[in-house]
Amino acid sequence: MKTFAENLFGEDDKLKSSVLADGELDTRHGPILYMEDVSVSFDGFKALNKLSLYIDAGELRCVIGPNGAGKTTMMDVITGKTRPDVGSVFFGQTIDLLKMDEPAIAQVGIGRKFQKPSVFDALTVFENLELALKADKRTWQTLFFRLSGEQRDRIGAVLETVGLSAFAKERAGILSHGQKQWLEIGMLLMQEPKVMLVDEPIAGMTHQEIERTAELLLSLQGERSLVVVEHDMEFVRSIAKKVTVLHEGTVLTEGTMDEVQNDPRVIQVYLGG
Amino acid sequence: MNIPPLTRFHHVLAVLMLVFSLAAHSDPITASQPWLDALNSLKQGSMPEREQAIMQLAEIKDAHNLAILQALLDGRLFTTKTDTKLVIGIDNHQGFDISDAVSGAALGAVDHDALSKINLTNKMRGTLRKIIGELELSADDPAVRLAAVKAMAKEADDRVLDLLRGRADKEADPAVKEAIKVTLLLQDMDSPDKATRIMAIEALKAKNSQEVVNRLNAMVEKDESGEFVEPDEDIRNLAKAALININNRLQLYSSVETVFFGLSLGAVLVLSAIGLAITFGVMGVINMAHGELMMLGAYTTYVMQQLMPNHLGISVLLAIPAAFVISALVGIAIERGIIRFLYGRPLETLLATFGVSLILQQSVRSIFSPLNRSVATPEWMSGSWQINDFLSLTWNRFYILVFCLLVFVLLLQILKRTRLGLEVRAVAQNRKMAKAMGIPTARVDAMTFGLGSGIAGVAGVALSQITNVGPNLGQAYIVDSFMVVVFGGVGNLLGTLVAGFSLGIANKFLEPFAGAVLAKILVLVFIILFIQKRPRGLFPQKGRAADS
Amino acid sequence: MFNTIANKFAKKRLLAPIAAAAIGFFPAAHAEDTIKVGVLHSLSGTMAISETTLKDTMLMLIDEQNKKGGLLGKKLEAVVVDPASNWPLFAEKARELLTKDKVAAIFGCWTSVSRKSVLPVIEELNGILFYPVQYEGEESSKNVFYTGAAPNQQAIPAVDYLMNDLGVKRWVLAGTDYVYPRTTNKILEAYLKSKKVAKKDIMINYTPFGHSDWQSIVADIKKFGSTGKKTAVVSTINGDANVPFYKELGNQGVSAENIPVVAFSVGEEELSGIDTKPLVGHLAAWNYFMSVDTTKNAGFIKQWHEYIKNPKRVTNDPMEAHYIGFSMWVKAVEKAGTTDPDAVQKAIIGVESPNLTGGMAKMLPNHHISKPVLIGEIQDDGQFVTVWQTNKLIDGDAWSDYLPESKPIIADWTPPINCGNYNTKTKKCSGQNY
Amino acid sequence: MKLLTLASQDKTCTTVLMALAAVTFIIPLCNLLTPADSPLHFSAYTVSLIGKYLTFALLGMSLDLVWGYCGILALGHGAFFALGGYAMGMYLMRQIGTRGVYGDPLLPDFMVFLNWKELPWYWLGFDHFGFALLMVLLAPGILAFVFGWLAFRSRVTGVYLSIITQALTYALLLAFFRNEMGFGGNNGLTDFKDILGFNIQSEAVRSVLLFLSGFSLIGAFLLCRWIVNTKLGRVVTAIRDQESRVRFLGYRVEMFKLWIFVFAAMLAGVAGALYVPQVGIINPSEFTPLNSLEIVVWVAMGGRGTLYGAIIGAVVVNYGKTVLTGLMPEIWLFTLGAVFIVITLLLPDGIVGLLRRKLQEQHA
Repeated sequence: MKTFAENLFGEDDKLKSSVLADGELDTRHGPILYMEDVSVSFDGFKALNKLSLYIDAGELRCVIGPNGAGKTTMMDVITGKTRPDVGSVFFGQTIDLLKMDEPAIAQVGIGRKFQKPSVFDALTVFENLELALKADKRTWQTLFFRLSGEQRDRIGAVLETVGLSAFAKERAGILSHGQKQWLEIGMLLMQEPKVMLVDEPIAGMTHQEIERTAELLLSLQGERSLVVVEHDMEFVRSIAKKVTVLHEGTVLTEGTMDEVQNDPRVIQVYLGG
Repeated sequence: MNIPPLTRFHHVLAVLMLVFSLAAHSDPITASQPWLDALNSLKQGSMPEREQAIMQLAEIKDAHNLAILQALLDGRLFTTKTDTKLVIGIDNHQGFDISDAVSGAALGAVDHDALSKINLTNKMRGTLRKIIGELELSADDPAVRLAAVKAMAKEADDRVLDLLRGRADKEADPAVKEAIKVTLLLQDMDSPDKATRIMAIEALKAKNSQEVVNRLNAMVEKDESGEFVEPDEDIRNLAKAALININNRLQLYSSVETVFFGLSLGAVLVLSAIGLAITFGVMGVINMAHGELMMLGAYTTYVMQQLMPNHLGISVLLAIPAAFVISALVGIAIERGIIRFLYGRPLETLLATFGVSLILQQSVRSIFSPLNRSVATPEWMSGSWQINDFLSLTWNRFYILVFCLLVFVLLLQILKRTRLGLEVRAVAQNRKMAKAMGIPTARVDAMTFGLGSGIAGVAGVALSQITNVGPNLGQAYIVDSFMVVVFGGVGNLLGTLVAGFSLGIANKFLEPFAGAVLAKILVLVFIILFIQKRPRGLFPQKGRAADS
Repeated sequence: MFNTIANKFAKKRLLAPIAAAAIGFFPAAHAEDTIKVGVLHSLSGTMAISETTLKDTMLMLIDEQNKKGGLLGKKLEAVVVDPASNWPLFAEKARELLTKDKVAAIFGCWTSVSRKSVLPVIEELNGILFYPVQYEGEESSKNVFYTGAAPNQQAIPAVDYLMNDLGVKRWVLAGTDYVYPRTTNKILEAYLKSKKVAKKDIMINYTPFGHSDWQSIVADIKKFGSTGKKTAVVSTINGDANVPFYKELGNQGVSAENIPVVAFSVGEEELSGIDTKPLVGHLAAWNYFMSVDTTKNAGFIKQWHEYIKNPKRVTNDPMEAHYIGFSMWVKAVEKAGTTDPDAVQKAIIGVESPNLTGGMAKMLPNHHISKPVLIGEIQDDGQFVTVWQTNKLIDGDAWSDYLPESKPIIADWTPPINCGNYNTKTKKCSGQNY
Repeated sequence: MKLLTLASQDKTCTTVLMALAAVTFIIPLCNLLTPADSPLHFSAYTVSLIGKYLTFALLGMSLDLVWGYCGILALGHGAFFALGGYAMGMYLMRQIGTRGVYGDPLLPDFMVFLNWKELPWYWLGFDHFGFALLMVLLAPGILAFVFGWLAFRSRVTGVYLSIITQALTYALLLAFFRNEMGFGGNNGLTDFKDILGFNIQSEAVRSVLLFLSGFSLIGAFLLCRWIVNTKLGRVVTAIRDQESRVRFLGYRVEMFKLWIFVFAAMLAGVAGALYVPQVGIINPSEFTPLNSLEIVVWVAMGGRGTLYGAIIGAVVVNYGKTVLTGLMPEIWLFTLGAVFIVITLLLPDGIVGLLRRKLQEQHA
């Protein structure tokens, strides 16, 4: 039965082989994620224009930029949602992300939190996390999946971390905007990704929650790499070591928060643009 | 040729006299007894007797012949039910203005019921056409003369040929002249003189005439014993060459014809889909009642014709705005009554409009009966535009094609140039924003749905000219309509146009090889596969909005 | 506590209609003072177009019979149901009529597939079905009486007429792709070949139901008919496809004088939905025309117009078939003195009833009837003028003699054969459900 | 036991299950144990009618799985039902043997009639019941697999998907109409004699078929119920609500859709296979797009995304049809149409939604 099923739905063999063929994640020679000369255009509009970006292992990087600078498109390219016209995107040294689709990219270890909190309203908070849990995600395996005690504990721990233990059995649909943000962060944690792409994590959060988010993100760096896109400069300042400024689809400047804030070009873009 | 000159002379004389007697219409006539007898058996006899009577009439020269025979052919020759008098009637819409067939005296107006028509069979009609053709060979109208020549050419015996030869010299109209020439040349192909035959074949090679093809084909055929029908090899080779020449042209014409067929099928598809492209494509309403809105348009045409039975052409033209208004009103009623409660729940609109379609169908069945209704085709839309023997384009299809393009252009202009169009597009793209900007979205929704429905009604008028007007009309087109809209790309009018025409042409090019059913299956499979390649149709909506 | 209450509540709510439904399924106690007659014609869906009229005809006939004092001293009661052009629903409704309503006979069906669907039910429950439409033959059931034409009562005489009287040499057999046209064309092909018509002079074309775009096919017919030899189209095109077909013929200039079309499925009622001007002169073969001038027919038409309250409504062949079928059934019931199916089935064989067009139709042992064959030309008023007719009645033949596999088969429901599918060579009765 | 507790989470659901079980066991038992004139005896009409409703309920439920849970509005679901039906019909045809009209031992009547000399390859094997059963699952399954594989992989969604499923069933309709296809053309397959050696018209076989239909329905219901409560079920629900998000969690959305689509198609095939021997005919009209649309209506009417809602919807609509076509043959379409409109406007969650609301009121 199993072999038949695997033949029938043996899609993940392909996926695995694409990972294996390129070897395990190899970060010995530099960044864990890099984009080089990536361009994307929609109907003639250049969303990304020869964008190059290098994220080191364990780094927490903040990306800022005015609306339309290409932040979301950049994430779309990394996660496989959008195919660039030209350029290359690698995970480690050997894994070519452009050859993979969204699930494959998610499975090799790149997680993403969306700008608009996107959790599954019809499922409970617990089930949301369970879905995100790192596990064999093929169909038959999913059908016969049973939570081990260890996994259950892990979900419990994450529930604790994101402060939603009390809501575990509630439908996610009833959560407030901020709680949904937390849930999504929780889901991101469940995936145990090596790189986390976090798009506007604190929108709709109270001051207290923002602080906790900052703590959480800071605690994750080192073990994982994080790319945080955020508008709130205060928040960025509170977490960022290195900031990248995007403008018109390309990197305007990079540096510490102070450096960036004093860069006349950045001021021009933010105030004069 | 090999006919005794005397006989020929007699024939000519007979016809000439007929013609003369026609000219001398006002002369007092003394009706001869055989003529009256003939009329009598025309009136009362059985079918074979009637046939004989017609032949007799043709031989007897009487000034009233043409009028009587023409009336007979047109179905205007009656007997009165009261006194079984033979009369010619002219329809005055309430009844008939009748005149005595024998004396020509006007007898006033009578009811439809007061007369019984003298019926004909095909055979008699053929005979009549030929006789009248001979009589009309010298008519004033070139079109009548052309028809006369064609009718005569079908059974071209020597008498006819002589008549035609006589006419050829006098004829001024080029088309009539050409027709006579071809008929005579065809005759020359059987000439005992080889040179004449060769000349005839050479001359006919350039003519687009089916008759020529048939004759040439007959020349190169073998008979049952395997011998060539045509013993002369030179002639045979010449005929073969001529056939190749003609067949090349034939092929060209036949592709032109197929393209036209495809375009006209496409036009029907586009017309039936274009309203849906608005209600479904622009508004997102899965409108299962779309077919029934077309049906309403078709029934409107029927009602208009019932209201003004004497002005067929005008009634069809008037039916266009009428159908638009009626279908639009029904559409607005559906939108206001049902659909407006369902925005944001597109699948539920499917369900509700399905219910509406059932109700509309059954209403029509209750009001108009389940039978099909007869919608007449006006004169200017019937028949075909005969370009030559090999190529003719039917007028109704031609007009529908033009009509389809007109509707499309008009619609595009409405959406592009008018305030309503602007609002429609605004609401389609971002309802909330449009509302915030003060656009009365509720009114725009109603108007948009009304517009789409109205166009469906207009499409119904066109459909009434080519297919059944009955309660099932809508269902016959609904699936195709959705296919076209989806194939073209939802929300894109141009896509609908291109999709309709390309599916139409593809279907017509497949049909000769695959047959009608398989062609349709292949087109459907093609659509399925195409959607795999382009999951949002030919002309997908672009940008971020399309993703959500 | 709450659970049980809610549970009970839900059960009551849900079970009530189910229980009601279950009760509804049991045959209601019905009064024995009426004889019920089932009318099984589609009143909605695609076939409503043709079948609704037949329902009205049956109601009229039953009404008329009741005015005459009913049957066996009881009133007749029509039970009308709507099988909605849905073939399995036909079977379900037939079962409903026979078991729930206990009808004495069913008059119904139009398409072959609906008859095929009903057949097992009628045979199982030993009912009686009168089937009023011309059909492909190759069937004779103990429980079905075929009052429409078999192929030898329509197709073959029509072809004879075209061949002998019009001198047709080339033949287009055009039909909708289902069993009636297939069978008819097969029989005709065999018949034409037996008359020495070459294969290249026969063109066969099938189209799907409701085919609406006839441009290419009519163009092909035109080409096929332009070789100089007299060509005719034998059309078994069904229902809705006819209007666009004839419109296209008219527009492409195919007139009845050049290429006549003889149709087996186009009658007065179909013509009432077509603009007939371009059709004048095309032919149809039937066993009845409204225009036939007999006193019986005039009476029938008058009765119909009074009943339907519309003097413009036409009558047609299947209506006559029901008229004959119904009067035969009435006679058979009177003869048998009971509505018991076995008795009626036995009594009806040999019963005669007048045709509306003259002569006496007779129920034959093969459950088909004898009929005259008329060929008419379409006139611009939507009526037919009879141009030819058989000089005597023709007996319906269930199994065509022109099909090799059914040539040896006959149907005879009288002893000693008592079989609808009896092979005269092997002397065996096959394909029966008893 | 676990299954039953799952099912008992919802009172309406329990009621439906009980009613189903009652129908499935009581009617056949009554009919087998009591004589024909007993008041406890159900008529053949009732039995075949209920049997038919049960197969429709199974069909509706299978659609609810793809539409209600996975969000794929398939407008061609009837095609799978019809294929299952044809597979069973082909077996029943082969069982006729020499008892056909022309008495050919091998060829069904319509093939003899079309002058076919030998059985087409795709008819081989259908004389074995087991093979036919396999095909009942495989024919719809493979079609669903191929179609779904193409469509889901290319991420055809929403109305585009709905319309091409409609195109699929429409194409099949036209294909099966063709006599050359070898499936009996317009008349389809009919005149069945027996099944596994038992007379198909006998009362016992009818009762057994009804029992099997009910049993399959209950079994399928519990199975579906289990599936939607597994993690796979939750992934599928998640796909319905936010397809792209599921991808970023590392699930191959197209595979999950395909899995559920194929499974539902097979269930529909089983429904078709049970339907055919009970109504005695299978013909291409089962492929008409309108039929598939009607299935959607059942599900919507019952309440989608609940499984038992589909069962209620299928039974209610079809029972309504049975009653109305007999009671008011001339105007029943008005009633049916009006009901659809009223249901959509006033009961967006279908009958189940209404029942739930009532229950909640009780609770309060």
